[in-house]
Amino acid sequence: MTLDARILVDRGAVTVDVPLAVADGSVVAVLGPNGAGKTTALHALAGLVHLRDGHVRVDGQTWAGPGLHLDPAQRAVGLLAADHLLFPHLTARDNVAFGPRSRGAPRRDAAARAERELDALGVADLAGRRPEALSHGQAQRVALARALATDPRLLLLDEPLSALDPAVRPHIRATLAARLRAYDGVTVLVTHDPLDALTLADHLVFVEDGTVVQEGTPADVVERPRDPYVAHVVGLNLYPGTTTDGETVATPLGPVVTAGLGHRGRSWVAFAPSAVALYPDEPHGSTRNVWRARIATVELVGQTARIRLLAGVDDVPLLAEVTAGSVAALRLHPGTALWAGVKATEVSAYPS
Amino acid sequence: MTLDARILVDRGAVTVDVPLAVADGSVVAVLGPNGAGKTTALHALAGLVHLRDGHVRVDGQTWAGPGLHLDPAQRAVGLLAADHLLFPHLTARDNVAFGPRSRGAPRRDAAARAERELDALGVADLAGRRPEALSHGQAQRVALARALATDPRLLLLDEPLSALDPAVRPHIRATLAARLRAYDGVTVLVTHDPLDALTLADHLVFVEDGTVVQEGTPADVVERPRDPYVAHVVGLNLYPGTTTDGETVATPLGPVVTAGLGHRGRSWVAFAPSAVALYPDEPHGSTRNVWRARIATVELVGQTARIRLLAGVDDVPLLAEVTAGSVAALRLHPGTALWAGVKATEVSAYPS
Amino acid sequence: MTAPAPTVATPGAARRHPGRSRAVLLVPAGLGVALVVLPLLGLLLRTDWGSFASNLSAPVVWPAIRLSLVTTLVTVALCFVLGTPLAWLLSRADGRAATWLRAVLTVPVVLPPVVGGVALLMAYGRRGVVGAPLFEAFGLRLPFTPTAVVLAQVFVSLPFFVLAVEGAMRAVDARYDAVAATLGATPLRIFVRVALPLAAPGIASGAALAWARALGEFGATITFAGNFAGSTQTAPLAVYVALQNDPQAALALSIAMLAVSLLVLGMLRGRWIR
Amino acid sequence: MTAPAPTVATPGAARRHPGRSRAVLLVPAGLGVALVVLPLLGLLLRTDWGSFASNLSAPVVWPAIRLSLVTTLVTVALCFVLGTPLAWLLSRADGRAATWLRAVLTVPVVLPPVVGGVALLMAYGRRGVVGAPLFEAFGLRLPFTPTAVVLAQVFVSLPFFVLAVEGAMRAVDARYDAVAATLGATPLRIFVRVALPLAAPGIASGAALAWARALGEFGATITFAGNFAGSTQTAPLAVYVALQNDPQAALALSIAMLAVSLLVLGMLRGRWIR
Amino acid sequence: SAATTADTTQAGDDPTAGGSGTVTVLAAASLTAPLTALAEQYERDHPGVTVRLSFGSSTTLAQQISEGAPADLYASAGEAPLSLLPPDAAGDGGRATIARNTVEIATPPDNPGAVADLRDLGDPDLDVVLCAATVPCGKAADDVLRTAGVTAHVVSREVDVKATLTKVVLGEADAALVYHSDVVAAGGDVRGVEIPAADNVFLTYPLLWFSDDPDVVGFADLVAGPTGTAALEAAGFLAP
Ligand SMILES: Nc1ncnc2c1ncn2[C@@H]1O[C@H](COP(=O)(O)OP(=O)(O)OP(=O)(O)O)[C@@H](O)[C@H]1O
Ligand SMILES: Nc1ncnc2c1ncn2[C@@H]1O[C@H](COP(=O)(O)OP(=O)(O)OP(=O)(O)O)[C@@H](O)[C@H]1O
Ligand SMILES: [Mg+2]
Ligand SMILES: [Mg+2]
Repeated sequence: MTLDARILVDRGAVTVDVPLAVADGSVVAVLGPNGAGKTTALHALAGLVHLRDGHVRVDGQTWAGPGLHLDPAQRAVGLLAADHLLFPHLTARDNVAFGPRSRGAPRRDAAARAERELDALGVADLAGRRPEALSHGQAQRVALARALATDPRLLLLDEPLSALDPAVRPHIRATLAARLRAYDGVTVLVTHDPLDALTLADHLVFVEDGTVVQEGTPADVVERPRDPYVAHVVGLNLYPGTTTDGETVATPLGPVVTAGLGHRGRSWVAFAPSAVALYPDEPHGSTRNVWRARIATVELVGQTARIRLLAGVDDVPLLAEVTAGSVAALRLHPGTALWAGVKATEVSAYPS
Repeated sequence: MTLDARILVDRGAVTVDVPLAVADGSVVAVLGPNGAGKTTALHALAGLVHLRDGHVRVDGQTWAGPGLHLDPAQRAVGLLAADHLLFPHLTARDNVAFGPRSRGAPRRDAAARAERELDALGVADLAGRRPEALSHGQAQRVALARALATDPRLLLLDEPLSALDPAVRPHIRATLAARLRAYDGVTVLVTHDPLDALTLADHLVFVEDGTVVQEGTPADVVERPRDPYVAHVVGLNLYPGTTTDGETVATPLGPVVTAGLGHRGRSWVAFAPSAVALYPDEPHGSTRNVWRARIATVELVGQTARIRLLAGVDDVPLLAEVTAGSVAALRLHPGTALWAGVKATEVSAYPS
Repeated sequence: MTAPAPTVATPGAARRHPGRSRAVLLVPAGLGVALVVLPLLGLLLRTDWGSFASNLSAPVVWPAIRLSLVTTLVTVALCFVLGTPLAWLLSRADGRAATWLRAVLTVPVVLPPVVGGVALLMAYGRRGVVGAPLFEAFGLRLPFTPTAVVLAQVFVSLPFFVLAVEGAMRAVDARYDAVAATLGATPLRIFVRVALPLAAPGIASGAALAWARALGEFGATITFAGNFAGSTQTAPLAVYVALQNDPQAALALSIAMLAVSLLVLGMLRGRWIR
Repeated sequence: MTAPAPTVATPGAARRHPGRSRAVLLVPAGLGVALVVLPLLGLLLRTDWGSFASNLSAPVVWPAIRLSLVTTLVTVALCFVLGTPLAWLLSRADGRAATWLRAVLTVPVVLPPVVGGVALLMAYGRRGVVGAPLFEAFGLRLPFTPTAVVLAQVFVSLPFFVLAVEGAMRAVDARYDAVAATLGATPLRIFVRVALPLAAPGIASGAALAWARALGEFGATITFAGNFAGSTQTAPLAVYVALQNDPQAALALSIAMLAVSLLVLGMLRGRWIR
Repeated sequence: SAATTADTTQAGDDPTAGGSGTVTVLAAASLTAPLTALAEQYERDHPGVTVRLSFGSSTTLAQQISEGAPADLYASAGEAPLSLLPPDAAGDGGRATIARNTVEIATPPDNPGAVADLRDLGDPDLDVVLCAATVPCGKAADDVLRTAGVTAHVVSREVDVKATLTKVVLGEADAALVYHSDVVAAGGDVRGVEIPAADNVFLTYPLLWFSDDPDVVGFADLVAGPTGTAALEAAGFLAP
């Protein structure tokens, strides 16, 4: 079971042009900024949106192509829409059983299946409720159960976990991961949460302004982002630049000394926020990359602090991560001027 | 401008009972698991849900109380509902201008105000679009602009940033923080994201099953969680226990040696996941707290890995955070048996 | 991104005139109600209540009311069976054909009922377009039978039913159809399990409207079905006959009809139709 | 939480009979259309097209059609002004009072048209409940004037308009009202800026229905407004009068009416009403 | 029973059936009271025979017959509607004139306009309603007024007699020209002002039957005979 698609849809100012090729049992995560065209792509796969051009082929069978457009009912997809769209007149159980019933399952089997799906997502006790009596996160879980209950050949999930509370989210994510691993269909997952993408997907596709800016395995993407948005999502500082000696790369931040990259010309430079050290005065040590910087914002997240800096002569954004303790010790607050340093060994560089 | 409320509403199985007292210019964040009653509380403040008992008083003026219920229109609230509910027949600009117009602003002023609000949230270029032509995240930003445009005395935000992409989210959060700081009304914010809560709020209220389980300043809550859900959200390991000597606390995990707490009896024990060290073999060093553990899941988030363990004799959940490098080095994967240790100096304990 | 300068808040502005604002709506609404209710009141005031009971005990009264109830019930059932699928297909169609079909369906409403009766005779009469072949093949004759009463009532009520229900179905979010389709539901299943229940209040309203229209139907019935006591004389026809020589009896019968319909609509609406 | 055992997938099951399933809907829908269209066809087939033009050129024809168009237009406008607020208030009311008000509003639909006219006379006639004081105070008399025609048409059409629009407004998500209210909108503003635009398609349908009903109105008009060529003789009255001695002329006039209404509805529906 | 209808297999309830013992009569609405009484009498005298009556506008009834309505007898108000019948309608039957009617002025019981004779109808302060010129009572009214040389102050030309009478009953009009039988049927609701025979015109009521079935002929004979005439006279009609 494979998916081979090229989705070409016009959406006002944006033209969505996303090719997707996914093998049996794989999970593709589609990520990107708001308005990039993720939902549009998903709906085009489901048949809710017509293609201007391109095609959708599943298992060699064409669902959409020049002059051809199968209706959603003819596609055997399971769709979890971003606004969950539970049937308001059916209970949670009947909502989940709707798919199996539609595909011919006897009433009792469908109800049993629904109970199991709801139970797996921790909402078995809500089976008898109508959607109006569900909270946001409860409704999202019921909708996820409904999408999973059809055993579709193509499972489409649009931000399936966005309304879940942080405590239940890891459980649901783990359950979903187990389900998707056991499942031989193709899953396309749209999400804003890198953790969802990295945990659930075999392959990441980053879409910006309707076009794919980077794709690859999670490991590859995390290690070598090639786009500022991707770097942001995986939590790295990323700068484009050029190198003439294979060691120092000229970037907007200034020259960055790297661990060496055996390549000349246009390159990317990346390093983790936690590799950035902050000094109240100019340091004179082994750290080879040091820039003047000014604090823009300070965010405390539990026990660590994320410091957004404007660094270098051109006030280039730079993210640093330090312990909550150092915030107090160094008296870090917006406006503070200081020095930021990164050891050359912490900097990775690769051709662009 | 102060808010003094006690919200008592029956919701099927759950009875929501939340007291709220907020001073001028403050921001309260309401957090809690799915179905805890957060949205219910917000809607009760807005007047969309009737109180069974309790009261809502703003600036000494009673909006709801025994035998009294002001309609939403009479309350001067600004509400951003979780499903944004933009008027489908109005453009983004007209949606935002609706509030000012309703409160008597001339057409041009209202339109100018709308443009400014949209611009501040980075969606000025979508001003002429209808909601149906907006993506999920775009619609949420327009809805936020609409709620802000009325200068309400009581601003109610239900998961205002949940659909935003991770790149734009810090900007919007910072913009919102600046707005709320400059604003002399009361803001009540419902969110699942601890970062939103910690960045935007002066006061946190944790609700579970309709009742408040902990409240306090962000610093207080982060430092001394008193509830497993709160600990989870702020990213700490938390165990209840009792101490007889003021140093060692008997917890479900086993006895935990602490830095000392000058208190006898029931206590909480907390430590950060990053304080947990993992050893393939039983360590014999200065670390005083060491437990047998088994890996349940491994989550890679950018450059760090979150390891969920089942530790101690009773398989108590324990969260550890290590670098991505150590995952490979120690060959950590689900099922691996190992040892987890925490230094006594890293453990904080406090009376419950 | 620049933070907008906070403008002057106008707290309490909303509370300016909620009362006066509501009055602006209440006045025309009240006028509308008065316009409809006053004539009904006039009817009640001018009725000779002394002879009311005796007027109602005339031998033609009960058969007429019974016939009216039976035929209108069948009519509503037929409207539901034929009209709901039609309304659904129309509500999901967008082409020019659908537009004109909608217009054609509205036309029987425009037709003066007597002309409607003539048209029915021309279609289903013994010499009619459909009636003639039917008669020759099966000896089946429709006019002047209770079946003809039902046919006349369906002809005048179906348009109201279809248009009301189509409106309700168009108001049902089409994304529910789409979701049901992705879950594998066939069009029939979507219709039965999604469109019907979601449009139920609209269907109930449409049925109430169609029932009321059928109950009051006069012109097409007397022309197409005749006016035979016991078999085609419905309540409005009985009113017409009574009007010929005893207007008070006609009023009494009309008021009985109104009372019956008010009770039926009030009770049903209270329970199911809202 | 236990992972549910995957059951056997039935891929393609959805594709089993989409065609047959659609047919199940198409058959009754087609029957419904046929039921309405066949009589209209019968009418066309039996019309004497040879004398059609000369029948239409009779001197009463144009004044009647003009009067019909003018009065029905005024009627629709009145229905909108009086009926929309009423429909909105009803759609947002839930008490028993609203239930019974809805039922009372349905009653004029049940009233046989002639009785409706009598009721109107009893309310607005020279000796009517409202008409007598009006006549004595201002010498104002409604019957036999075009105003009476409009009044009769509003009386019979308003219920259809209100019930159709109420259905459409009830389908508008009440949470939009609530959002507008939290933004400080008064009830009047919510009605004008939220309820009206969101219910616009329903209002347009209701207006089409009310217009058609007013255009075909016969019984109440003849009884209440009389039948005076040029001032109260509307097209249906002209048809009825013609029917008495020249059925072909009556058919010609009816067909002209149908054509006009079909055109108006078809064009308007195509553009605004959908 | 009706021999004009082809099948005789149906019986009982169905008025369309030509089954034994059923006589189907289509009659002008103004004949409702006398014909109902006569039908009851005939049924009483001929046990097993059912007389089915359908009252309506004479023209509508004629149209129904021409569209194949199952009728054994047809009683019309005036001769005009007969032209709408198909030429072969009479079949094996026959025809008779059963009654006449004469025009009369109707006023509200208190006669607010103090109408005493035809000439008062020209008073512009009086509101007069007449039947439409195309229906028999309208034609008759026009003839009467023309003969008398009066131009009445007419505010409406109603489509039938009942609508005309309603206007007077409810006090909307001060006077109307209707048939004598209508004034009689309205009882105390209106007052009749007679018109001298010299100025007056007469409307005849023909009865047609379409078969030679004994019951059909029998009922026709009853209506056209002395019993019928008496019943019709009691209802305000004149003998033929
Ligand atoms: N009906 C429409 N007409 C015109 N433009 C549209 C329409 N629907 C969506 N768009 C635009 O198309 C783009 C893609 O929208 P889409 O919903 O696919 O974004 P997305 O990637 O899912 O974003 P989000 O993360 O905010 O959900 C957006 O810029 C949106 O404004
Ligand atoms: N109309 C209703 N009838 C019965 N129960 C209801 C109703 N609405 C909500 N509930 C229940 O009330 C509880 C509180 O719901 P609420 O929407 O306030 O939760 P929440 O804290 O906002 O959750 P979430 O984070 O998922 O949005 C939930 O358990 C929900 O199932
Ligand atoms: Mg989206
Ligand atoms: Mg909520």
